[in-house]
Amino acid sequence: MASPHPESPAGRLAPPLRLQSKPLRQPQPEPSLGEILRRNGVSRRGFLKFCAATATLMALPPSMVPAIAAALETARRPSVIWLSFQECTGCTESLTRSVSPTVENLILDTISLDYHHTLQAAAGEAAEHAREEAMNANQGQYILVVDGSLPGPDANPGYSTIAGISNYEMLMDTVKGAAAVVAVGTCAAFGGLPKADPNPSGAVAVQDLVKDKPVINVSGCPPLPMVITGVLAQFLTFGKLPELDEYRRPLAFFGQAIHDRCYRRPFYDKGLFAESFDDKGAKAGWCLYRLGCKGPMAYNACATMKWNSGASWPIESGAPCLGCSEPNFWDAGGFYDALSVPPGRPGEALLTAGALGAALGAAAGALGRRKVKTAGLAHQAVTADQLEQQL
Amino acid sequence: MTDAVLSPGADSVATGDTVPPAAPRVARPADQPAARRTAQPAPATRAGNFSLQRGLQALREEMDAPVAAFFSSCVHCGLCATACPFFVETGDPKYTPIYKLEPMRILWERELTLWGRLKAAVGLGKQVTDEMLAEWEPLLYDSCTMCGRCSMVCPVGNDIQYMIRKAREGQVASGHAPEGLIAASVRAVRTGSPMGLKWKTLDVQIKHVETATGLTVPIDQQGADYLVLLSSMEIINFPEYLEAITKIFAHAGVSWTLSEQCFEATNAGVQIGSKDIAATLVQRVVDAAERLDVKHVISPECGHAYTAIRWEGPNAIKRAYPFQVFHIIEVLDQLRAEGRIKTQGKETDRLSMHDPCNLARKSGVIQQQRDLMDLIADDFVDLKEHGRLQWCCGAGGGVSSNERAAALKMAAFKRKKAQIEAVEPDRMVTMCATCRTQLEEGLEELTMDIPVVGLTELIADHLVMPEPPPAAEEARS
Amino acid sequence: MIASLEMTSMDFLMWTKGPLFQLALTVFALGMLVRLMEIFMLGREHNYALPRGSAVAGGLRTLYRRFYTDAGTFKSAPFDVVVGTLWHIGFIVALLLFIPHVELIKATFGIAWPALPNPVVDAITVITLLGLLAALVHRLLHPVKRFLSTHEDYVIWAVTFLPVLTGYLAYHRIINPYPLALGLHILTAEIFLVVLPFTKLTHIFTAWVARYYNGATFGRKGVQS
Amino acid sequence: MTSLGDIPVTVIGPATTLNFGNALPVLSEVRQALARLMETGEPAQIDLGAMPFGPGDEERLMQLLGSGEVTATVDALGSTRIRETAFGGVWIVEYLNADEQRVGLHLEIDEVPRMLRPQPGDLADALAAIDARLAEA
Repeated sequence: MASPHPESPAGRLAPPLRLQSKPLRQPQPEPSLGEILRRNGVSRRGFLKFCAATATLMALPPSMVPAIAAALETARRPSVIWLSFQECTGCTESLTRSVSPTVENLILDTISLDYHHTLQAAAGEAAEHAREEAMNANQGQYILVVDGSLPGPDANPGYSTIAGISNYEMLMDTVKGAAAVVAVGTCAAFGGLPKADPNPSGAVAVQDLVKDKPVINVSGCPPLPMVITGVLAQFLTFGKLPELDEYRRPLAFFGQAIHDRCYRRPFYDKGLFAESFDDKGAKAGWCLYRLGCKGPMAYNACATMKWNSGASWPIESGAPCLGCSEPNFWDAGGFYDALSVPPGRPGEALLTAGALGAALGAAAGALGRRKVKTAGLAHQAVTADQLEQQL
Repeated sequence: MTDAVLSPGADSVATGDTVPPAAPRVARPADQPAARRTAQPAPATRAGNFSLQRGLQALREEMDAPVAAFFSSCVHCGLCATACPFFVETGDPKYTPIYKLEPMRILWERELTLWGRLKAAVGLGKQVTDEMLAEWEPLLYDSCTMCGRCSMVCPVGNDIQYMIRKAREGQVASGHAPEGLIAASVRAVRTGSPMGLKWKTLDVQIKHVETATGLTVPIDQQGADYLVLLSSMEIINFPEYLEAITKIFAHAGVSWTLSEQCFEATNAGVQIGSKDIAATLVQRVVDAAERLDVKHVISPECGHAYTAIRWEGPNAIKRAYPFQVFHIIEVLDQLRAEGRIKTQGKETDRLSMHDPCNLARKSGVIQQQRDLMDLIADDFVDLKEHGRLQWCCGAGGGVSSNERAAALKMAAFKRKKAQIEAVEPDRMVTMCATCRTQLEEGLEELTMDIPVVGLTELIADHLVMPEPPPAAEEARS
Repeated sequence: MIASLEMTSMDFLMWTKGPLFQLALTVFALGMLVRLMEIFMLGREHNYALPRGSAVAGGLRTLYRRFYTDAGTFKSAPFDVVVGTLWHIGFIVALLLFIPHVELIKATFGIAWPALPNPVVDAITVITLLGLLAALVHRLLHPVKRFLSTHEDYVIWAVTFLPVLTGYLAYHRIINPYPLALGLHILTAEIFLVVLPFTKLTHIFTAWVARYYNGATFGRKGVQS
Repeated sequence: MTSLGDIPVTVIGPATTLNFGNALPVLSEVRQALARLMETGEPAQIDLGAMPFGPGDEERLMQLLGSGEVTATVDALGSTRIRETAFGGVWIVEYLNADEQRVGLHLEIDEVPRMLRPQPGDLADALAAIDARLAEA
């Protein structure tokens, strides 16, 4: 089957990686996105606007809007199954945290969210039934979204079950027919809080278990809602996996460090730092590095996309970035310790080792001194007679 | 392990025996002879019972906290080379001062650092061999006057000359000291003078001085304030000195004496690097001073004699003196300050001065000679680098007694010559017989017509002499 | 088995910041204290000679007096003096007055001091890097230095150069991702710490001891060394 | 609770007077885009949502851009407000959703903003519609 949408400029921008299965289109009746919108009375200008917003959503430059429009015109709605495991629902909250319908919602309306046990009305066996139905109806086509980590195959499955099914079993069962897996949130992507030391539930990340399907990590605790929908929009629009970083995160959103896009960066460069949360520097909006900002090592889109419909974001609110989009961020040292500060108490190690070294050195030094003294005691005086024998 | 390492036998691990990596960590004494035969062509013990073993033992004795700190700190920056006349004038990197201590450093690292001991335990790390000590002999003796200039410029603060002095102990004990210095040491112990000079010779000079001055040279005066020592080189080359101090002390009314028992101030033991020989020679001075019950001992115009008696002597005999030691220049300056020296007239030619290393840098006598010059010189100009940073004449530290070093000695002198040329003096003044001899010989060899004079004589030349000197009259009767 | 075996840059950073840093500090403290104790335990013989000046005062003065180079030495080795001083100061300034380092020291030792603005440290770092490169070239070309130099001299050059270089690269975010850059910087600093007690890098600490002894010996004789 | 606005929160401190220095670089980007438009006729869009603006930066930029003669509103899928800046050819395009919340803020450097032009297909549709109207008449 030929590629259903022509090679667009977006195709050049998008990565070579493609879904292993057939593109996210179904051979028959499903109407295309353009048709759906037009049926809903959306004009061409409205569609253009939708595309412009989608470009923003996908962190693509506005010049990509025509390409997006061309792609969306023919795109068809994919089926999405959403599994929630050891999570706090924060990711779902983030996704739905819109005061009123937005373009994100439009995207969500466009996808067919067939199973999301937090959002759906059905419960128990009926819900599971819905999942199985969706799986059967879209074998090899659906996108599996996971939020939350899950107890690994060797861990006690009792830590997290749904309808008596262990998370592990449900994931492995559902992933079989999926076209791709989107791990939403740091828990699903990297294990997150459940996996933090000492990891009582034996939590693992989705990518630790799913090896034969493409996995996209949308990390963050929670991720930006626009990033979640942006990744789905990318699927929807281009039918391709986005280009990923070493943690399988879409580069479009995770390609730059918070530090590199932070509006307070000029203060870092000038060496102007807030040193407490209420000092002069804090009030003047100076850099929060010394208050523990992990911006330099955190890769996320908060600095540009911001939160709460663009109202603000942590650093703008005066809080240092926690680096929540990074693996193991819970164990990466104190949230309010500067990035250069190591976890643990190295000072104690230093003191202990120093004391030990002093003792060892004293012993070694005593040996050396004894050697010198012994040599002194064994001293054979040099005499003129002895010297004369050399002449 | 402690005992094994400390026993003389086990020490052979670090004595140049090549221990094969597979061999047990501690070589048993029984294993040694065979090992030594194969690894060491040099005889285990040479004449006088000197051996590598004994040399290393002597080096071990010399290890102390400063040595360890110095070796720990050297970063091979090579700045000490720029301070050394032997390197500067030859350009040969092997004359870099710190390099002259390599055997000592190897021994220190191997035996007195945990890291070195661990390396030695697994058969790694260098060892000091007899060949090495033989190879280093010229570096430690011929190309070093222990002038201490390197100790002044080392950025990490290494006192290199302090260690050279120590390293020479190992050379002597291993039988790797220069013949000239051995001979001088033997003569000094046997005859009381490194040049084999006897009291007889001095007595002739004393008579000569008395005739020339009409003054008496006091000998063995019990209870005199000052015991005056001389150096053989002065007695032979510069008899003017004795005449000069006889005049000056008479002029200033100083109570002084010579000792027939001990007139020699120099100490070949310090130069060759044997604290035993040094102690023997110092003890003679101390005995003479104590017998005559003097309050002070005056070291003559000789640099090393002063450091030997003033600084090293008490440590060689392991006790403080009941008297104080001064260099003649210190005494003269003291007299000047007290107004006891009256001079008339001034030298009008351009005079410059060579500070002996031992007097200036190594003993802190720097301003005194300049104050004295003010007294008698109109046109005095200092060499550019003088005092604590002066350049050595190239003959000290035993180099002048070491015939083998003659060529190097002259090479090193070129630095001094360049310094002198820069200020173009008519005459040079100094206050050390060795320096003076070197300056005279060097300037003559380089065909520079610049006479060298001793400061004491120069002062004596300008004394306002009362006629007749009452002190001398009394002494004569 | 489940956790991916390949190390991500974040794992690398956490490894270098955590266990490896502890290890490096331990080896450093242990090794350095051994070295210092070995020195001090050897002691000095009692000096019977009547002093002319104060040994203690002389020793203390030499601690700082050796920072000044006499005119003659400067004239014969201007490169050593200028470049050596420059990169030493640069290294120390970057080490002690860069804000992230001050924060690290504060967290480790509980003491802190004012830091320099980042651009200043940045410029100083560039000077330090250039100085170190020049020092290496000089070591390779200068007859005395080349003659004296052992493998160890080149090893400690590299061990000193790398933390400065990786620090510069990390600050300018030239290596990506950042956790890798920072991890590399920390790793090279740890190598520096571990190597320090076993090489002549000990001079960082022992030079003060050496200067004191030198100054004390001369000071006792009334000479300012 | 009826809306967020009912929560009695007051902002203390003149946050908007802060200047984080991000406005001028954008203006210089606009300048380059305008020059390109003149030379090659190539339009440009700048997504201000992708700018790392601090509080006050946007206001500062708007101040710098000023306002021109033209304002327009497009009513499609919520309204879109288009405003000419003091610089001809430089347009501020603010996309709002049905609840008047901003979903995007672009600068367009073009003779006429894209949203104001008839879209591809619109002319054909219009022609057909007029034809139909004529046929009816």
